[in-house]
Amino acid sequence: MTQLDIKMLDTPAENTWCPGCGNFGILTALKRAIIELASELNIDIEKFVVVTGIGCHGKIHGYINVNSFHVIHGRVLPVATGIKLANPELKVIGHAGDGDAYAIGVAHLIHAAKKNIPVTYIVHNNHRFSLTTGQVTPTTEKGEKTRTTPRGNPEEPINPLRLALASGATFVARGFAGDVQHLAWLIKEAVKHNGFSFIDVLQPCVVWDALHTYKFWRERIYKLEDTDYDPTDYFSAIRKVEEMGDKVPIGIFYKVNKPTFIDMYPQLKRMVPVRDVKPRDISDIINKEFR
Amino acid sequence: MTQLDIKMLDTPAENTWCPGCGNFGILTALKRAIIELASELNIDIEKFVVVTGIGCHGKIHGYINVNSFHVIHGRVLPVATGIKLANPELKVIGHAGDGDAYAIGVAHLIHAAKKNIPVTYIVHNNHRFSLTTGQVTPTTEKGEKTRTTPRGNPEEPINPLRLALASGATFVARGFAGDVQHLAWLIKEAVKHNGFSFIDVLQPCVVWDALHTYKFWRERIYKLEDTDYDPTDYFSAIRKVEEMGDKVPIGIFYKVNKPTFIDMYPQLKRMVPVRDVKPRDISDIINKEFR
Amino acid sequence: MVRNRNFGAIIIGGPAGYGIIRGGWFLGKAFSLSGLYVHIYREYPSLIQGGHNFAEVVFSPEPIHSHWPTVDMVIAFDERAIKRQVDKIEPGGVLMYDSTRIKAEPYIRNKDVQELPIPFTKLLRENELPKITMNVLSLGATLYLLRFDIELLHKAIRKIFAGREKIIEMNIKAANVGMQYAEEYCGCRIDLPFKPNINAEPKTLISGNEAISLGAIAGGVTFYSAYPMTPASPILHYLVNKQYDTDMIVIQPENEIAAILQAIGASYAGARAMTATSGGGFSLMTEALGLAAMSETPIVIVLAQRQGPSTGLATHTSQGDLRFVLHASQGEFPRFVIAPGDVNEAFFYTQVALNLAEKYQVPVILIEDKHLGEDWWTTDEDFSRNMIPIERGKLYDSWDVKANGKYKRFKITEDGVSPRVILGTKNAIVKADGNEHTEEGYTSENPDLVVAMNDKRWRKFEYMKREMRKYNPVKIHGDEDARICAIGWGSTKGVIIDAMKLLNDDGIKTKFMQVIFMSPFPDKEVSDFVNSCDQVIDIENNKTSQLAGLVREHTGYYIEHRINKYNGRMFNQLELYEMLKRVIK
Amino acid sequence: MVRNRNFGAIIIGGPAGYGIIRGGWFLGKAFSLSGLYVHIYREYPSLIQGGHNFAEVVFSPEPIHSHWPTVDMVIAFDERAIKRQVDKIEPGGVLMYDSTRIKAEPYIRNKDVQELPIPFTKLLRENELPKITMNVLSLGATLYLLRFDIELLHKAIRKIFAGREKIIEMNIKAANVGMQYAEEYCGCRIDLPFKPNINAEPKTLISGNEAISLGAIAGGVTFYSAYPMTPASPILHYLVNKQYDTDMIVIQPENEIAAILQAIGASYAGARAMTATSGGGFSLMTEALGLAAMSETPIVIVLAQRQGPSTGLATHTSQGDLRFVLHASQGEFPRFVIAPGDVNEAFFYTQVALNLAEKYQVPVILIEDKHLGEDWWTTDEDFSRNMIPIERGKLYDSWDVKANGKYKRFKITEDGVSPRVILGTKNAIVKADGNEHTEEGYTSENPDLVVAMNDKRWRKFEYMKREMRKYNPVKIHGDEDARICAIGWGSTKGVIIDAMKLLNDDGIKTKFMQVIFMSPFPDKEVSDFVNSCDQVIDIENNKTSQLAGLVREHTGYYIEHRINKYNGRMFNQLELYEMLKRVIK
Ligand SMILES: Cc1ncc(C[n+]2csc(CCOP(=O)(O)OP(=O)(O)O)c2C)c(N)n1
Ligand SMILES: Cc1ncc(C[n+]2csc(CCOP(=O)(O)OP(=O)(O)O)c2C)c(N)n1
Ligand code: SF4
Ligand code: SF4
Ligand SMILES: [Mg+2]
Ligand SMILES: [Mg+2]
Repeated sequence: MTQLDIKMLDTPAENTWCPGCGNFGILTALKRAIIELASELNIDIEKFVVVTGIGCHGKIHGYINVNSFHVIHGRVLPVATGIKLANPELKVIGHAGDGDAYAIGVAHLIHAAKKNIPVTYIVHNNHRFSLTTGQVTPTTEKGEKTRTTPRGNPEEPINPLRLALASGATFVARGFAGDVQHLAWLIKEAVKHNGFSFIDVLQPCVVWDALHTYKFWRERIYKLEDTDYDPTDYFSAIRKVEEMGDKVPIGIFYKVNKPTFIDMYPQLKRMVPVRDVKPRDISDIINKEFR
Repeated sequence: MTQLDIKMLDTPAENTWCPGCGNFGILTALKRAIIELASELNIDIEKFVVVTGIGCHGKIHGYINVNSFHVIHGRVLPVATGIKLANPELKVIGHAGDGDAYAIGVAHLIHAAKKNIPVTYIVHNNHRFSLTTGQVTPTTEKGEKTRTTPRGNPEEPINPLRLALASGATFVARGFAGDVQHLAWLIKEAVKHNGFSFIDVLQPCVVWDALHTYKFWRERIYKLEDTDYDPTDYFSAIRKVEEMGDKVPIGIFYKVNKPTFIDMYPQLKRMVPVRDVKPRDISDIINKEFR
Repeated sequence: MVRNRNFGAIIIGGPAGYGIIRGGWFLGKAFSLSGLYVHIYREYPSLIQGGHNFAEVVFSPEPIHSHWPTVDMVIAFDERAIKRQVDKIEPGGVLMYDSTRIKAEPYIRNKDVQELPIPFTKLLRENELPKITMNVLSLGATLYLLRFDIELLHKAIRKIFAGREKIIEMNIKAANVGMQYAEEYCGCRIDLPFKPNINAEPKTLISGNEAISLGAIAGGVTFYSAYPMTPASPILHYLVNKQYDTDMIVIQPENEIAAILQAIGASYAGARAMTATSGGGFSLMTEALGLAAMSETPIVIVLAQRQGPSTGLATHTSQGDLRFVLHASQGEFPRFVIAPGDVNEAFFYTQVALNLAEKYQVPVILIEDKHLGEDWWTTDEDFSRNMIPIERGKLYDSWDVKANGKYKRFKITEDGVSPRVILGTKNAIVKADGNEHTEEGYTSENPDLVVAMNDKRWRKFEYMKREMRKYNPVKIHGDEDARICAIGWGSTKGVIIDAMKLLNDDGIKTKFMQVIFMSPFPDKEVSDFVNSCDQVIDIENNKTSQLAGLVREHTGYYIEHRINKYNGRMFNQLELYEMLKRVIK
Repeated sequence: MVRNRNFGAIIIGGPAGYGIIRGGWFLGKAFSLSGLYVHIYREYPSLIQGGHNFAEVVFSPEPIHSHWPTVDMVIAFDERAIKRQVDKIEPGGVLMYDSTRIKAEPYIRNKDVQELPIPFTKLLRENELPKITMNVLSLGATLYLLRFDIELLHKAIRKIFAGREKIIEMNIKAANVGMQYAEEYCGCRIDLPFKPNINAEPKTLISGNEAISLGAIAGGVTFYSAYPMTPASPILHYLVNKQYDTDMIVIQPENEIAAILQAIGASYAGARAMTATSGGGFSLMTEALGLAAMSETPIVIVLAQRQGPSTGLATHTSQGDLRFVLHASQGEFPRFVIAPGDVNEAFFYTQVALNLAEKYQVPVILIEDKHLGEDWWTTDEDFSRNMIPIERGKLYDSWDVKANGKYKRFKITEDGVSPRVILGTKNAIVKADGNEHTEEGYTSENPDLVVAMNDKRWRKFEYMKREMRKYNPVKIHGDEDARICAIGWGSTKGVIIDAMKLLNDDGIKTKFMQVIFMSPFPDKEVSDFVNSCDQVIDIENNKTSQLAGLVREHTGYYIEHRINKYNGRMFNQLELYEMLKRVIK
């Protein structure tokens, strides 16, 4: 295998994120994670696939030189699912925005978790529809003024981790775009997890969200790994995800092993190569069933 | 007000449910609840609106003589929401199937709960797409053979109550189609609740689900009201909803009061009559903003 | 018009849950195994038990593709079946019914109908037969009435239940009980001018959905994802059972949006992917259709039409969605839309669709309907001999950078088609994008590039037109020299051909153009055809004559004469014949 | 062709986040307040900061509707702006740029360009002005170059920031600083043959989306639900702020499926409901569109087109979705599709759409695009005088059973329209259904009823056709007697009219039919028009000439000459004029 260097993952595309955007941190973490995973697991870079939604986050498609599919708003997971099932040897990493993942695409989160589809889902949670100029999203805090809540958001935000847990996700984590090293580690753990792995990433949007700055998060964040928290117990996790105030935990909230969707289907377990498209003899079927 | 009689709610439509179907119990409970609510709350029958999905459950549209809208598969909640917001004085009751509510339409459940839209959502949970001849749904048990799981369902079912709780529903209950009196009571409580009220109803399908018979449920069911269970604590509720084995609780799992979506919007609180459609003078706007 | 007596027609009707349709299919099977041509037309309401289902089995020693408004016999399992079907019995025909529970007298009073009351429930009880054999019992009696050899039915039973001896025994017993009862209690009979030959070569009896499923299997589909929706569900039901033997991945996801996007993901990864749905589901797939087009990801979508708008009539047929599938999704992109007209074409064009999707990297919509999809026909074709080679176009599983340069997913080529690689191929990073993009697959808004990429995608269309012409984009049936012409598409093919035969018996020569490719539209062929006619009659199972609109759009020719049926039911031969007679000048 | 000098054109360009578009709008505002005709054309990429935004402001004492390929001046806030825009400067024109950060020399070497370097950052610092006033500062300098009264700008500032004295002061200061700097350091000037009159009657400056929003407010919308999507979002942004004063309910739900279904629910309850989206969102609304049609629930959907397919170019214009909206959703049902061509029509037809939806109880799609929606034009019309009476059709808030019989939601009537009642009305139970249904609204599969209900719904179409003719379904512009003809629709109206003026200057007489109603299609009007021409040229901002296809479908007339632009950008006057010159025979 050729020596892997993070520079390999650079692309010629012009980066159009705002200076200071949290997406940069996520991009760096992703690149690091992929480079390290490729060498740790001894697999080719060509075996990684990134699927992205539409939004600022979705532009990550252009900024990393791995296979990737920039799909439509909210549909990262079904595409990721199709890729993974068609070729289970691929490592599939989805990137969605909070609008993408929790508004228009929330149904897929619940069902990917339920089915334990072994893909990784990284949500760039910046509390806004940012690319469309800063409208409210399901994670916008109560009271925040946004383009579409001019008098402050009257609604309570959803809690994405709670939702993922309730849907049966087997790996539930939170990362912070301002802590690249920790996030890279999380992504690696998520990709190595055999099952659906979900990371909600706190991502500062320096344009539309004046509340959730790097400073805001840095003052509140602590790491679950630094505590004696046990991420294998559902009921601990379901309590832990409620901690969202002066203290904000990041890290792995929940991680258990359960049969994945691939384990459930014999033909998937056999890892049928996707390229194996060949005509099948149907004379037997015809004779038995139709004649 | 005219004397209310449950017969008033009969319709000329031919009932095409299978003999013994659990939907009959739900229909009777709904009729009773509406009649009793109308007199208890002293409101006209015309103030009730039922919205139904597509499936066996959806036919309830034809069997009850109240306002109703038989919509498209999975879309009960957004239609119910529109009706309620347009005219908050109406009592809006949605009826969905488990396919309707938890497969194609699950996003709306999460968001109606999040927004605390004050409508009632009754899910006829028969563990199958019944009208389309018995395919697997998100609530089908692991191992059950269905039209589309010929070797047994390999997936774990979702837990609808858990999902509703995690989404922020303020009234979460389970009913049983075989206990009409209890279900009628639940529906009344749900409609009276000022907020999003959710009832998952265990509904035997006598054709496609051989496992979840009336007998099956009767042997397992007990009522939360008969215990000292406190439905106002989220963490008790989130534990209680996991009880699904030899013992199956029915009743109200969770009930709290929070501002509803209507409380959040001043123009909704003013209860603007929907019929008040009139031209608005725009000369001021034109002069101030555009000229 | 006097009925041409060279076919038999039998209706079996009763409530859902009584094996009515299954009974019709059994009968059809018995006939087709004995070399007769069979068509089974059926109607059923959207419910699970009760209501009124019926199947009309037409059978003949000559090819027959459509049903007839009147029948030789009605088998009625409940009173509603009598009420609904009794008037279809030809003078002298037979009404067989369950006399345990029904009184037929009020319905046949003063009618020239032979009555055969059979106490089904009692017979079953006496013979210790389960309720589900009631349909077979009635068929035993039927064969007696026809004076056909009961062995026809025995053979079908043995075939259908092959390997399950107990069930075979039970059903044979039921058949015999029925036959004996009829023999004993009824002097009635149905006289037909033909007899099946038990030793004849068996014919294939198949529905359009079954044919499509076989097309998918033969055509090498490796990924199938679909959400149930009548009348497309039978494909899912069929393939879900075949997935283990065929190593096909068959998934029922959370909704149609997920169904098509999973298929697109799988296709991007290198699988051969397909999905199917009906109008409501197709509506939900609309956005993803555009993604497939923009990312040039091959995909085959089967659209099984039913009567709309909206949920409409969930279990009834229609040809109302043609324009919709032609123009679904925002923006402009080339697509194939192919409308098979019978089971042979359903099988054949499914394979064609799969090849074309991959060769041109475009979405292909195979449009059928409830009638073609769920009804059955016999065919003389041996599908296993009608397989076509799999063509995956420019798809590679290795990439030589030295020889070919850096891999570019959207390389601009002369024919508009860029090379694909199986995802994971060494040295090929595949960047796909639903935004407008560069050759490499990076998002771009550069105006010249936008033009270049649109031109690239549309350049394919010229090649698609040429390719279409390899596969009979139209077929002309009937008398080549006729100047009275019909035009139609899809599942009306059979009934149009049959009605033309009736016209022919009257000495009226006609020809009929069946349009199969709807996009690219075979404008030249259609234009030549309509201009070779004195009168053109458009025949469609919809209200707005959508094909006629297409013909005008593409050829300028206005079709004045239009026959439409839009009650959710297919034309029957005689009805169409009469409608044609009224229109033909 | 020599440029007609009776207008000025100025580009302001720079990275997103610098108030570029806002700057263009300020300038346009200053001119329009002084009685000039203004059009502001803008392009911006899909990003939040950086990249290259620009606005071209054209202004004239005569009506002007479209931009020009070259300009009198470019104001560049970064180097990229110079690179992209410098070539558009007319010989002798001015390049103003931020000299603190840019060297212009390499770009204008050997060019006939007057240079005005302004050290913006330094000036701001020295004068203690915030960065957001940089655009106003540049405009102060601009007015000096034009030798226009700086008071024009002051007036605009006072108007725009009315009530916020501090901000007014600050901006006036910035304007003055800019003016003074230019006066001091630059001898350069831009000579135009006209001067605005500060005391002239101010003109309305408005975008299509703003006009639609006002149409919604004037037209009595009480429920608006939409999910953000460029270029439809500005309507949501506008109404969300106006909801409190207007008692309108304005919601941003979880997705477009919910958006339209909430609106349908509200409409069923008796509200006047509207939604808006772009292609991707419309795709998701497709299924619900059919529900509205089947349940005969009024609904207005604004579709703001952008370049597809799929996500395509999120911020660039197109006319690619016409066929899509005409045929979206399964089954067959009547709908209105209306394409306003300018801001006046955007305002007017929004009100018309709202009335028609309720009068005919059908879906109405108002189709516009990014260009019409997001660019600005002046208009002489006073919208507050152009309001039309609200017509809700057969909608009642009481029901007299004795007089009218039992309430039946889908009562079969002669005109196909059944009475509606406000939900909750005493004695009226309203049963709506997306399945086929009886007059009472109970689901039914009865074949005769299916026909009756389809006929009922389609009967409306005849009345819809008549009604459409009340509202100028087409408009003919230009020289009535001309035999060289253009045909087009939507936002190309302005540029076509302007290009015709240029042709006229060359002595070429033309006329132009603008088609406004796309469904029902004004076939007779279009047919008469094309048949009155020697040459017809179809002009569209798409690749496949969708209107030309419609014309042929509805009239048989084949339009041979087609002008298409499909790079996501609108034609400019000169470009279209030249394209026309090449085509005109
Ligand atoms: C079907 C559809 N609806 C709406 C849009 C418009 N749109 C593009 S990105 C976006 C929101 C992005 O928000 P999020 O997912 O949080 O991403 P961010 O920009 O914040 O990274 C929306 C609404 C779209 N592209 N497609
Ligand atoms: C968009 C769409 N997809 C699929 C269908 C087909 N369909 C009708 S009912 C149904 C499932 C019904 O299941 P459920 O909601 O559980 O209702 P039940 O029949 O069990 O009461 C399906 C898939 C449809 N009508 N619309
Ligand atoms: S708008 Fe926000 S999320 Fe988008 S690039 Fe800028 S900072 Fe990042
Ligand atoms: S199929 Fe099941 S759910 Fe449907 S009516 Fe019959 S018993 Fe009830
Ligand atoms: Mg976001
Ligand atoms: Mg169900």
